[in-house]
Amino acid sequence: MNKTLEFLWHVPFGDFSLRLDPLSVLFLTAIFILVLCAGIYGVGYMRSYQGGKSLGLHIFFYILLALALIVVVTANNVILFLGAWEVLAISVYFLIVFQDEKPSVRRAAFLYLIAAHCGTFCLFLMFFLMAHAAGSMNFDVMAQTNFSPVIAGTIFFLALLGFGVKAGIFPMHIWLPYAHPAAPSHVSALLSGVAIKTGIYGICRILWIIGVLPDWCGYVLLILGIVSGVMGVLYALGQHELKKLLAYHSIENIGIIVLGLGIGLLGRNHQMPFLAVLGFGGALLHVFNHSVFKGLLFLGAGAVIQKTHTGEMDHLGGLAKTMPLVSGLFLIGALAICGLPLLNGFISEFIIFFGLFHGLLGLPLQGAVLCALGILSLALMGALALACFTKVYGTVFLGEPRRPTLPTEMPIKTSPWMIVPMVILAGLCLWVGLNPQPMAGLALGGGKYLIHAAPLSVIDLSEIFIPLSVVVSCTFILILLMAFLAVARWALLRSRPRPISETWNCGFSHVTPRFQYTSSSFARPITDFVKALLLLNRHGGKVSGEFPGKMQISSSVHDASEERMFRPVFLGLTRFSKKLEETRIRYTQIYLMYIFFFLIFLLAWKLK
Amino acid sequence: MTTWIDASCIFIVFLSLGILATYRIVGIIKIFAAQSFVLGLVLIFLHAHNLSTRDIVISLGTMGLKGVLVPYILFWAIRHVSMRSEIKPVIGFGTSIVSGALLIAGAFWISLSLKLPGKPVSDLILPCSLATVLLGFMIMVTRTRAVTQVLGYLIMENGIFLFALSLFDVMPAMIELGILLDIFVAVFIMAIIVNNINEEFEQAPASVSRSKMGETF
Amino acid sequence: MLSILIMIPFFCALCAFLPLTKQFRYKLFFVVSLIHATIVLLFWQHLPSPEFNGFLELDQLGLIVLSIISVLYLFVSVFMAGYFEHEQRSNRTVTACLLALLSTMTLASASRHMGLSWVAVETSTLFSAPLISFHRNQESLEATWKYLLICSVGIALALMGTFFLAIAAHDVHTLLLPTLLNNASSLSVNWLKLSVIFLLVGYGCKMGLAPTHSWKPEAYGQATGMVAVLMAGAVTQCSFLALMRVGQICSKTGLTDFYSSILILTGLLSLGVAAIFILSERNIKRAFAYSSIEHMGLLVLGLGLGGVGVFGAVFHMINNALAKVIMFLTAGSIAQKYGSSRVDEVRGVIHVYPVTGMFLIVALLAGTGMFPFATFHSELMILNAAVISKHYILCVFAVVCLGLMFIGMARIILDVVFGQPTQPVLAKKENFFMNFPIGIAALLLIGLGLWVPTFLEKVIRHAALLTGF
Amino acid sequence: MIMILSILCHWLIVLLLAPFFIGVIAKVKAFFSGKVGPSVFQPFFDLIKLFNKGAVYSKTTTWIFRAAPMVLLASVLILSLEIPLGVFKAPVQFSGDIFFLAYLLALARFFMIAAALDTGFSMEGMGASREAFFSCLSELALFMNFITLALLAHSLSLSHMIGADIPMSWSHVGPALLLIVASFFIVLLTENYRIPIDDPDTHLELTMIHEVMVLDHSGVDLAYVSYASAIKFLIFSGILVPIIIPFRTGDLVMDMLIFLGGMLGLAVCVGIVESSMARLRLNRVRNFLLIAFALAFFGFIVTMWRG
Repeated sequence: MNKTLEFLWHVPFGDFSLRLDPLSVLFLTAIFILVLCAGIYGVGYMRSYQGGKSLGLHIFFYILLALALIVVVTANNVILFLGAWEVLAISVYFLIVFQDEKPSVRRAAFLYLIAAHCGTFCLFLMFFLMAHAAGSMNFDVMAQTNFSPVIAGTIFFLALLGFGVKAGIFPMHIWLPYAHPAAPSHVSALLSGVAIKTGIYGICRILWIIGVLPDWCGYVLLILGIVSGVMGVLYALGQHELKKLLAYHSIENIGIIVLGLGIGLLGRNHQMPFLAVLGFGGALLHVFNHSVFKGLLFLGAGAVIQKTHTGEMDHLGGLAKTMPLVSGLFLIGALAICGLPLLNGFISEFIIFFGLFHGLLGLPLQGAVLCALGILSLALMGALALACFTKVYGTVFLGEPRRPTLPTEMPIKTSPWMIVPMVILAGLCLWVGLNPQPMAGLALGGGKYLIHAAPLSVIDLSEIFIPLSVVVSCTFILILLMAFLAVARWALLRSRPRPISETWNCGFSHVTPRFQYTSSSFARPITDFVKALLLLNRHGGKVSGEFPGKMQISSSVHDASEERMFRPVFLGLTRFSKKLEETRIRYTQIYLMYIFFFLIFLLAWKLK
Repeated sequence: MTTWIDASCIFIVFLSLGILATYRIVGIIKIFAAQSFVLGLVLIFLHAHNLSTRDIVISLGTMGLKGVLVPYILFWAIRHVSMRSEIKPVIGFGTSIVSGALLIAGAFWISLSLKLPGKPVSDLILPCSLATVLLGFMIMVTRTRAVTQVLGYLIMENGIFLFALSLFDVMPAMIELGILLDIFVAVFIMAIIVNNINEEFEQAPASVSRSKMGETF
Repeated sequence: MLSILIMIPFFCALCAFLPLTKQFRYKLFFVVSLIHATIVLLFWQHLPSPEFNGFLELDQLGLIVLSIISVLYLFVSVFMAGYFEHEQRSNRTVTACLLALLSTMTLASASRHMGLSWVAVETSTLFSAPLISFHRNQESLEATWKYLLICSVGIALALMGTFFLAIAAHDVHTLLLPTLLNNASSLSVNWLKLSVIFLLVGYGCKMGLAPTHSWKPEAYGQATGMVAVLMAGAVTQCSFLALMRVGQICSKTGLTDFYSSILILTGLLSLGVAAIFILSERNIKRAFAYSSIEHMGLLVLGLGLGGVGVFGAVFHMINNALAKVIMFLTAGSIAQKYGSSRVDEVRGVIHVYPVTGMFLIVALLAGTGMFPFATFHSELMILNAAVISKHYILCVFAVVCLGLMFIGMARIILDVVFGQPTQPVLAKKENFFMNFPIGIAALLLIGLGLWVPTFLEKVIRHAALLTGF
Repeated sequence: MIMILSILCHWLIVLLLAPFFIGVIAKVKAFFSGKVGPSVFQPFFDLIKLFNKGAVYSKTTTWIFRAAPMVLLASVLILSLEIPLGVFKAPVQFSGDIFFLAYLLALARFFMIAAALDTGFSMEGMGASREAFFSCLSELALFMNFITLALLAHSLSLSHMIGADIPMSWSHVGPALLLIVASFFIVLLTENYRIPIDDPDTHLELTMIHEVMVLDHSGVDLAYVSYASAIKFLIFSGILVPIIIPFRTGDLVMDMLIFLGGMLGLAVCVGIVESSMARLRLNRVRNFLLIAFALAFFGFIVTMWRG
């Protein structure tokens, strides 16, 4: 499947050439699904803003974003790609800044814009390097070129910087946790579901163009994947805000995807095509899966926030009773993101696990050790994600409402415009989870495409498809068994008394909903365990005296990469600039002195 | 004639150096006037063998404009604007004279590798004009008052004019360019004076922002 | 034809000094701009014949600069209609100086004589100075003074350079460019080198290249939007044209490496200085001035890198001019509406003036080279030239500077555009005449970014080839 | 058809054997504290009793609370299909079934934690929180062990990993296997909430993990949960015993007896540990689990070194 579409386009180096190959098809699938679902959802979601704000601009940029996304993943020309890439960045900016009266929204959008644009500059360098080596600005011509290892390594490094910022790979992710909560929910869904995936697409495209990359690239990808996966989920655990938490989970999932790409690259370098296909295919499948379930989760979060007007988890609770449909759909998303069987997340994680174990058994020592680390971190990510989503689901939907202000009438009506897309996405989660063959086939096909396998070369994929089919049949047995147990339970309880009462409260009296474990206290054992990494801050809460009065405790988690890397650098630069500015204002002579010295310098430099 | 030209050139540089050592604005203006007179003389010396009317006009024009008119305007300005005549250079007098000497040495050093085409009347014109330009520039850099900066610029401009004189027979159009620069300078001075008068009027509120705006005036 | 083109604005400038009504002066200005533009349009059909023994002749480079000037005047003349609706002050000095400036800039772009070019640039400095002090307050006079001080030093240096060039061209006995180029081998290399250094520093002062840039933020910060547009988009380009002329001579005499190394150094310095200073800037106009310094740096960099870079630089001249129209006209209209252009006093523009707010964002995107705007392509080409000529570290440095620049610009502009609106001084309505030229400029810039017409590309290519880099 | 039969048979054995070992542990504990203790079949009686009872539900809870025990029991039953029981081969074995095992456990855990939070009381939340934390650490150790075993057996299927290659591995990398056994034993104790991690018999809700989570379950639901716990113990010992006792005589009856003996021995061991140790302080538990991980990691290094 390689179709190229050419139009006349007259700009320097530009060439309006679109290309459809397995890689772009996979991303396009995700884009189409999510753009449509989020769009439909937006109709219902934005209704609450109607009248106060003009929605025309929002709709315009939404459509622009959709177009840009499509062009980005199909562009075959550097200029076209970069152009679409910029348009993508700008339109996302405008979508995020929708509620610009809030300073936090403005700040988030600003951060996003800067990150996106600075990343793009790295891409400029990278593409020019490639174009210079290949002598063409078209991707398919570049792919025919043999790059020298140094050039290939440099390109790869720049790609990691440029695309990594967009994708939100760990140290470059700082814009992501701010941008997602700031945007309207359907935009966050789109942002997390497909916009950040364009970064992954970019890395994939580079992997495809540069057929031979040095070995260290694979290791770097693996390490980055591990770090951003684990750090992402740890930071997610420390969050109180629903959408911010989901945003950090995007970082985690990007980590998983990068992990898969790393395995694929190692496999390709060590002539292990099966391993390579597993890695790339798993990563690509996870791209699709993540966009589906993360989209679902963000839409669900949006439905909650629309009705309760807060995303603060410790203020919510008991919504499963008032919003049963939304809570059920959210549960599906939560199960999927934890990679639990029945749902799509498991399939892609299974393939990546499979690849990691293959790498462990087949790769040379350092590769094997990294694979082992990868397995461990993936397992850890799974367990932590589980902790995190039980926390989310438990505090938001289960238990009792923590604030009396929460709506209590039963059930809250959610607009069908919002429910239908969520149902579609949840259905897709289940479909891929219970019938993985079509999507996995597509993704593994993409993986094959990435290793430049000749179309007829035989890579026996049954080794992965057979376990998958067994998994699926086991899942069906599981469902049957659950049904059987449910029937048995019903039969046993049918004739017995089933009184309804209070929860057993261990003999306490005057139990109020505020007794409930909050999300922060739920996560506390883990966040305490890694508090050095999370820069955990806790204020108050020290009880003293026999009759302690009212106490307050608050805790917050700070992003290490933001606090320790970017902020100091930027602050330093600003301070430096301020200092220069002051001296400049004070003395006019300095103006002249600059010219004088410059002249003298040029004379001394050039005339001797 | 060459001796006279050489002597004038040296004198011009010496006067520029003298400005570096002067700290009263009145003194600087006087030195500048003297320098401009010498400059007018150089033109006559250069063409002593066949003096044309044009040469005399330009020479007298230079003397009149720079030697009389500009100093007069400046004196007028100082009197009317009551400019503080004490000036405080950025670097001390000793240092500025030493660096001035160094600049002169540099100008001669640069001139070593540059040979004027044709048969130059005097080989001192090029280094001396360069030195004057650099010294003028240095005065601009080291002095803090607007008037002294203008004077520095005028000195620099004198150096350029001296250089243009040496090109007189090579490329006659050059001298016209030099004169254009003179006109430019005249407008420039006018602007400063307007500026200064304006500042006098707005003295009171401006004192607040003084520290912010720098110490130009 | 060329001399007529120079004389018309000059005489009209004299006319403008007569006691006339505001309306009449404005109409005069508009008509002159229109006539100028029409004649320049005719030049695109076929270039005019040389005049005054070849002192005036238009080649492709000159044509591009001339067209830029002409288009900018057209924009400004429309904008002016809106601007003076709200302005009490007389437009006598402004109109006269602007017209005189048009005349001198036309001369600068059509001159084929290095001495004449210098004269043109010098007089343009003279005529632009009163424009800066339009507001007649302490700050604007101070800015004018700084502008005059630095530019006059630059002009003196450029004159020195011209003298040195004359000495180098001793055997040719003229400063006419074609003759110089044809007899390049007889030029004295040592003198030429000296001349190039002085010319670069001299014209660089006028163009606002670091480290001679320091007048820019002051002057642009105080000048009205229209004047800033013409200074940043047209006056600077005249100096750049002179630098390209020097480049032509250098390439013929084998001084390409010598010249380009200086250009690259200056370009990088400009980028770096602009990037550092903009970070602590809180005034839109001054921020745009830093952006102008950055773009000048890019132009010089493109010229110094050669090859694609020159094409990019010439293309960037056009784009930069259009971008400056958007930037400074918008800034001007905001400064008039709010009586300030400081971030602390102007906020939430988009809620009060939606169109102006959008234009500010467009200014940000255009000024920093985002995609649908043609600045994107030209910046890209200049960076590409750096990679092609294997200046990798340079390229990384440039990219870092562009990134910082973007941060600085975005911070100021987005702060102004969004947020809780502050109360404007003037009435709460948009002015069509002020918005119209900005909109057209934005559309033109987007149009160029999406489609570069073949005829334009041909001319740019030809012009780039002329420099020989 | 044969497949279905073998699955059903496997389930039958599992369902019959599982509560028995729990009874054995209780008996051993009683013995060490100088009592006679209940019969080893007591867990069966308890289960029957629970099955015949009605259930009390809190008005706070939702369907999650009711579904959790079913998910738990169904999951462990599916899991048990992957475990070979002596001569009875595992009916479900495929490349990569270890992940399926781990993730099914996670699925059950998800629902149990959600059910605990569903009750809306702090005690359950406390238990759920601890469960989430400790399972992270034990999962790490578990996977580390799996990695080493997979390296040794060159296979991703559990049945292979603890199957034929083990005797050879003992001779080849004996120390590593020893470390694995130690580490896995700790994982077993954790996953089954045994002393020193958790005390199933304590009466102080503040200190409990698993028991406090199921505090509100009653009747059939509690029966499901208890049965699932018993099966989980069987599963883990079913993995550990073939590693400890790798002998195969070839004789079916003999092998089966050896296996059962091993299982019994393991249950006795757990009983002894429970009687001789006190429950660890909660903040020590994580160190204990980290020790398990360190042991497993050490085993991995030794294996890599030899391999």
